[in-house]
Amino acid sequence: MGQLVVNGLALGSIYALVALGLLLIFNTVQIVNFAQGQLLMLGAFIGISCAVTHELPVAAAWAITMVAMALVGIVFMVLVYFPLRGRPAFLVILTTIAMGIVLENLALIIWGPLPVSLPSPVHGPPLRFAGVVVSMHQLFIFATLAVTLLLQFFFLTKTRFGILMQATAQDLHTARLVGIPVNRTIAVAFAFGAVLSGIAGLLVAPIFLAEPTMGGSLGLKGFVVSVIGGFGNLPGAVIGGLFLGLIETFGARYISSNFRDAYAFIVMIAVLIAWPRGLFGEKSSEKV
Amino acid sequence: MNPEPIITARGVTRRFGGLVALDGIDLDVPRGVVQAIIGPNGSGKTTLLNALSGASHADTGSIRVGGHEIFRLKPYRIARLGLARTFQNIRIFENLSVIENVKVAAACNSPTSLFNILTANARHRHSEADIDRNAREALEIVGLAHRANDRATQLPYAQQRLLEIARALASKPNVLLLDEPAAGMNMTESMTLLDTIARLKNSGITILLVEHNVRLVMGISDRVTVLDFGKKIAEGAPSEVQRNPLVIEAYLGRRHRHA
Amino acid sequence: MKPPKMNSWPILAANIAAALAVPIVAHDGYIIQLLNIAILNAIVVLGLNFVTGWAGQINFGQAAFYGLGAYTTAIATKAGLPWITTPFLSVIVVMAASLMLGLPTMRLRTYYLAMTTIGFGEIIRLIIVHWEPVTGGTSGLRAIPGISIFGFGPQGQIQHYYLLIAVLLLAILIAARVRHSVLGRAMIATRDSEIAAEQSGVDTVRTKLLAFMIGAVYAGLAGCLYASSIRFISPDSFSGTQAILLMTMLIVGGMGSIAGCIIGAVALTILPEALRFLGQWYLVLYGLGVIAVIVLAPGGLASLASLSQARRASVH
Amino acid sequence: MSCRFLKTSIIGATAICLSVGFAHGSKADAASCPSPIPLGLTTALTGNTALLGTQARNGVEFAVDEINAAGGIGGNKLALTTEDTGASSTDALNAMNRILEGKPVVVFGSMISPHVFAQTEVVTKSETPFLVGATNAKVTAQGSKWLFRTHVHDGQLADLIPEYLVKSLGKTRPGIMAVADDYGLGASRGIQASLAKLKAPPVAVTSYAPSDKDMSAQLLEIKDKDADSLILFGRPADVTLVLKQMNDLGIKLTTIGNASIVAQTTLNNLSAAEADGGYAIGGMIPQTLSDPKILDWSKRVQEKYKVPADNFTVSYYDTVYMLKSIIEKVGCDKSAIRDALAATRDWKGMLISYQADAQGDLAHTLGIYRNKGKTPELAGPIKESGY
Repeated sequence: MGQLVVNGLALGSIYALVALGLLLIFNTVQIVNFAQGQLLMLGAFIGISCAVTHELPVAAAWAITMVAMALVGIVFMVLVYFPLRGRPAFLVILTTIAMGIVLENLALIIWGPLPVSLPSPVHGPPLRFAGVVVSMHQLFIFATLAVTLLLQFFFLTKTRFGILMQATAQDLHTARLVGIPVNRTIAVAFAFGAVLSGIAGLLVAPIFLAEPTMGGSLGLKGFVVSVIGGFGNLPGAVIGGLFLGLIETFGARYISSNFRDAYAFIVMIAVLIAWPRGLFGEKSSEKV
Repeated sequence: MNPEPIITARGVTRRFGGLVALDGIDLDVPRGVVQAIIGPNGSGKTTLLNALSGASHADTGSIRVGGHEIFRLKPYRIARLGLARTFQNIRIFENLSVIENVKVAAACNSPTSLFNILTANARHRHSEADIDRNAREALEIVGLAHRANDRATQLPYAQQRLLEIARALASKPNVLLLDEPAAGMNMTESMTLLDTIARLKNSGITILLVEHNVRLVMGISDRVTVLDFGKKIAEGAPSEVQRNPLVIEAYLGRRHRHA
Repeated sequence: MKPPKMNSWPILAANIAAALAVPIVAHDGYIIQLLNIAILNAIVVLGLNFVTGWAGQINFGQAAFYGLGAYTTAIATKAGLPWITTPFLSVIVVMAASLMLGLPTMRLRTYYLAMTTIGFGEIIRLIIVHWEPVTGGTSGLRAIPGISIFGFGPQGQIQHYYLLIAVLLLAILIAARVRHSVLGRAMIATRDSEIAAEQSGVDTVRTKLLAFMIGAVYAGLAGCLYASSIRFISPDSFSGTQAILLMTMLIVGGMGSIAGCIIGAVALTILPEALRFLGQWYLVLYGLGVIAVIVLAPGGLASLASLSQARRASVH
Repeated sequence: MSCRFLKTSIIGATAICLSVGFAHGSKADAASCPSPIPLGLTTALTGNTALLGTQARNGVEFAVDEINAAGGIGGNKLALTTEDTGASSTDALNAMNRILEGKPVVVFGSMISPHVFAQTEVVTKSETPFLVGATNAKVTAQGSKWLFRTHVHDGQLADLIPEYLVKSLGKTRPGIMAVADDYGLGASRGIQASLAKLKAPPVAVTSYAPSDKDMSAQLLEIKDKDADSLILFGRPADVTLVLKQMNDLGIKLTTIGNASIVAQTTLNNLSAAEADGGYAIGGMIPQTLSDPKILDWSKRVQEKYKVPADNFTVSYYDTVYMLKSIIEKVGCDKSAIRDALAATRDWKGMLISYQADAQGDLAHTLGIYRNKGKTPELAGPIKESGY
């Protein structure tokens, strides 16, 4: 039971990180990026290229990956967001899905289909108490989620740039009129959103291995989390993520492992029927 | 004039977070009049219109239209009870032709079944013919009949406003809510609009008008209601309201200072 | 989405004539089989067009309805029911499923609806995969009895082709009829401005639900024909990937345009076959191509076709 | 041309079939083949089963290239057309229809059973020998006389794995964990049935989706239900995760499963502690053998395709050579080839001998493997009962 909680939370933390990356982009430009999972995969593979193929230290691999992902985020914005500004949501959804397909297949061409592992940045024997095992990497995942959450909260509410970002989300047009460097703000949002999914990828690869097709299902879980928590809601994303991780592991253990993926969706649909904008409400400016 | 008002609203209140957009508004609109709602920006005019039409419900209060309680009723039910409206930000159906825009509303009271549509039976043809006739009449009234088959987005801005009015008329309403119908129109277009409103009034439709342009309003309104900070501060004939010091202070005064 | 013009009828007639002539030119199995699948896809996409193209609701559950129709038919005919009952059974099953999904979710907005329909598709897929005794699980169902109406049924792919063309024409006719009726206008009005539609007396929830159900019925019937003409079904033909492909067909072909649905379905069924030699690169190009169409030709391929047609007309 | 002539002369073909049956073929027949000799292959090269599907391509293509480099069959080169089935059965059917347009002498199908199920009817109708590696036991039970399988199948594993676990390893309370696709679920059901017969019913039956990453819930269920062993049936990617997470959770159970447990792809991502002790029964893999010729072969395959050769690569490679020896004897008449395939007796492949049974299954020898650290060792070949 205790073990299920630990593993459920570790899995949930990954979901939460994916959702946090989605949130950063959503909060700025009100776009849900359906290629977030593929960005995660890209992060994992960039990390592997550095740490495994080129045998750089893991810390260096992390740093390079984060920088590279920031650039990827900006390229992504130029290719996907700019041409579609102000277009209906389903076109944006489809474009990001198409972008995900492109990334996944490019990765297959570049890195091949074999699963690869990435060394964890932390080492040491797992903690054991009362029969529950917590690996160092799991602790590292929890710590990363906590730090990311705090930084993101601080960034969005306490820094000038974060506030600019929120203002941009409220009303892009007005933001531009009052002299907010809108494009730069959006670029920062995409860059950070991609970096966050890159971090999630670096965290996933040591325990779950990396393969080019890994993005689809992790990305999808990130959306389920976003929906449960309410799009763009910071605590919602984290609580929703952890919640989903627990539901999946407990559902698989005590109901049936056959329908594991269904639990996420059943809970999501149930939440939406009760609260059409997620458990914690959508944080967006609804214009009547 | 029929003594019983067609719209009776009591204690209509609407909050957005901490902001009280409408604060216990009472409103009576007698049958067959043109009544204007004026007030400075953010005074709650459009919010009141939204509450009346069901677009955005009031939190508390009671609203009766033609004797029916419509508080919290879905907008389409309110529309079918004979209340139609236009929008401040134009909301035409961009992917429909001009006549089809109007037909959407013309179908308001001709329920049809999928069976009729699929078999294209006599009832279906009959009701489509009715809808077509109503829609053309409505276009005729606003003077857009010649553009019936154009795509709605091809119309110039002022004509899109007229199209919205035609659409509202096509549902054969008893009450017509116009939200800043003259916005973006030039002088000639505004004059034509006033003309149209006068004709509509003569045909027996009660008109509730939200307008920014006070001078425009004063000319055609039988009654004027003035809102400020979500409260009703004055009501009466245009000439009375114009003399009301509260109104001058709250609305005209502030406007003048702005100018 | 423009009102029908008289001059569109000759074009339609020419297309029908061309379609009927195809088997004369290409009498081989591969192409006809491919076209049969393209036609089935076109019917499903026409259904999707009601929901997404006209009523403006994202629906990634269309592949699941397609699958429900196919599985209902396969299970029923394999259990010995006469084929003639299967279209009705399929319709009943997909209507029930679409009501179950649609009733509580039709008020959801874009992303929430997208996710809900993805979830629905996934749940249906999992049920098919794990309810092995009935659905054959991941191996699918084989040797499904063919179409047979009181002992008569199409033999061979070419006869199936003509049958499917006939069904497609019926599907087009119904779509066109709905489009130019109260219901079709209400759907598009709902998509363009939900609030303005409501204030014009349109019950938008009912309209969306109807669009959703009609779309599901199209998919269900196409599924019924799929099962009994391809005669083998497995869950991977109705997966989330397939749902995305259907949505892509709609958008690339031209949302809201009946011709666009058919162009999109046929193009994206045949293109991967024609470009199979590209292997992995095909999917890269497919993704980029979709983005290019969305960005450069918002009205899809159909709008390009009508544009060039208009240009030609202005020249003459 | 001459092939078509043969096809029409039924008497001649029958004579040849008979001669093959008694292994009296003459090499002159190969000269009557078209040049080049058309062969078709459909397998998954893209989509989520691509990792598996490319093994079929690697095996077939590697053999075809070798044969062509050595001058072909009787001077006729082989012309292999490969089509991608993607990830869906509909695509698989399209791909096969397209392959059949080229009137191949023989078609190879993939190891992905739903795709083969989808294709069987059209291939049978075209009267072309259909050589597959699809592992679902029912593939050869479809009643097509044109379909042959040259890889071991789930039905064999479903019998042999429980038998070995119960009788040789002495375990009586196994838990089952299988990937929720055609491969795993089919096997899981067979294994449950065999265990019931052995009076060692499983204490827990679990599955996971092919895309699942966290297997702890299933592992903990198996542990909580006090299993003494684990039967694991999956693909290399997910079997790796299961073994890894078992080790992380400190769950120590005798683990036995399909060849994924000893696959190179799996072992590459595991530590010695994680891999150690796992048993596998399955198609024979080349890595455990000391024969330098085989090791050299698997090195060359790895160099060419960047993916280690596995049991599928071996069986598809063998299949092409088996076909070569048949064409050398009977020429290119499709029904002659079919009859020769059906009459296969003790044809020596790289690792095992092939023998046709009435259903069209040719592989009946499996390997029992055990990981010693990260190195798989062959505990010995095992034959399906009756062979």
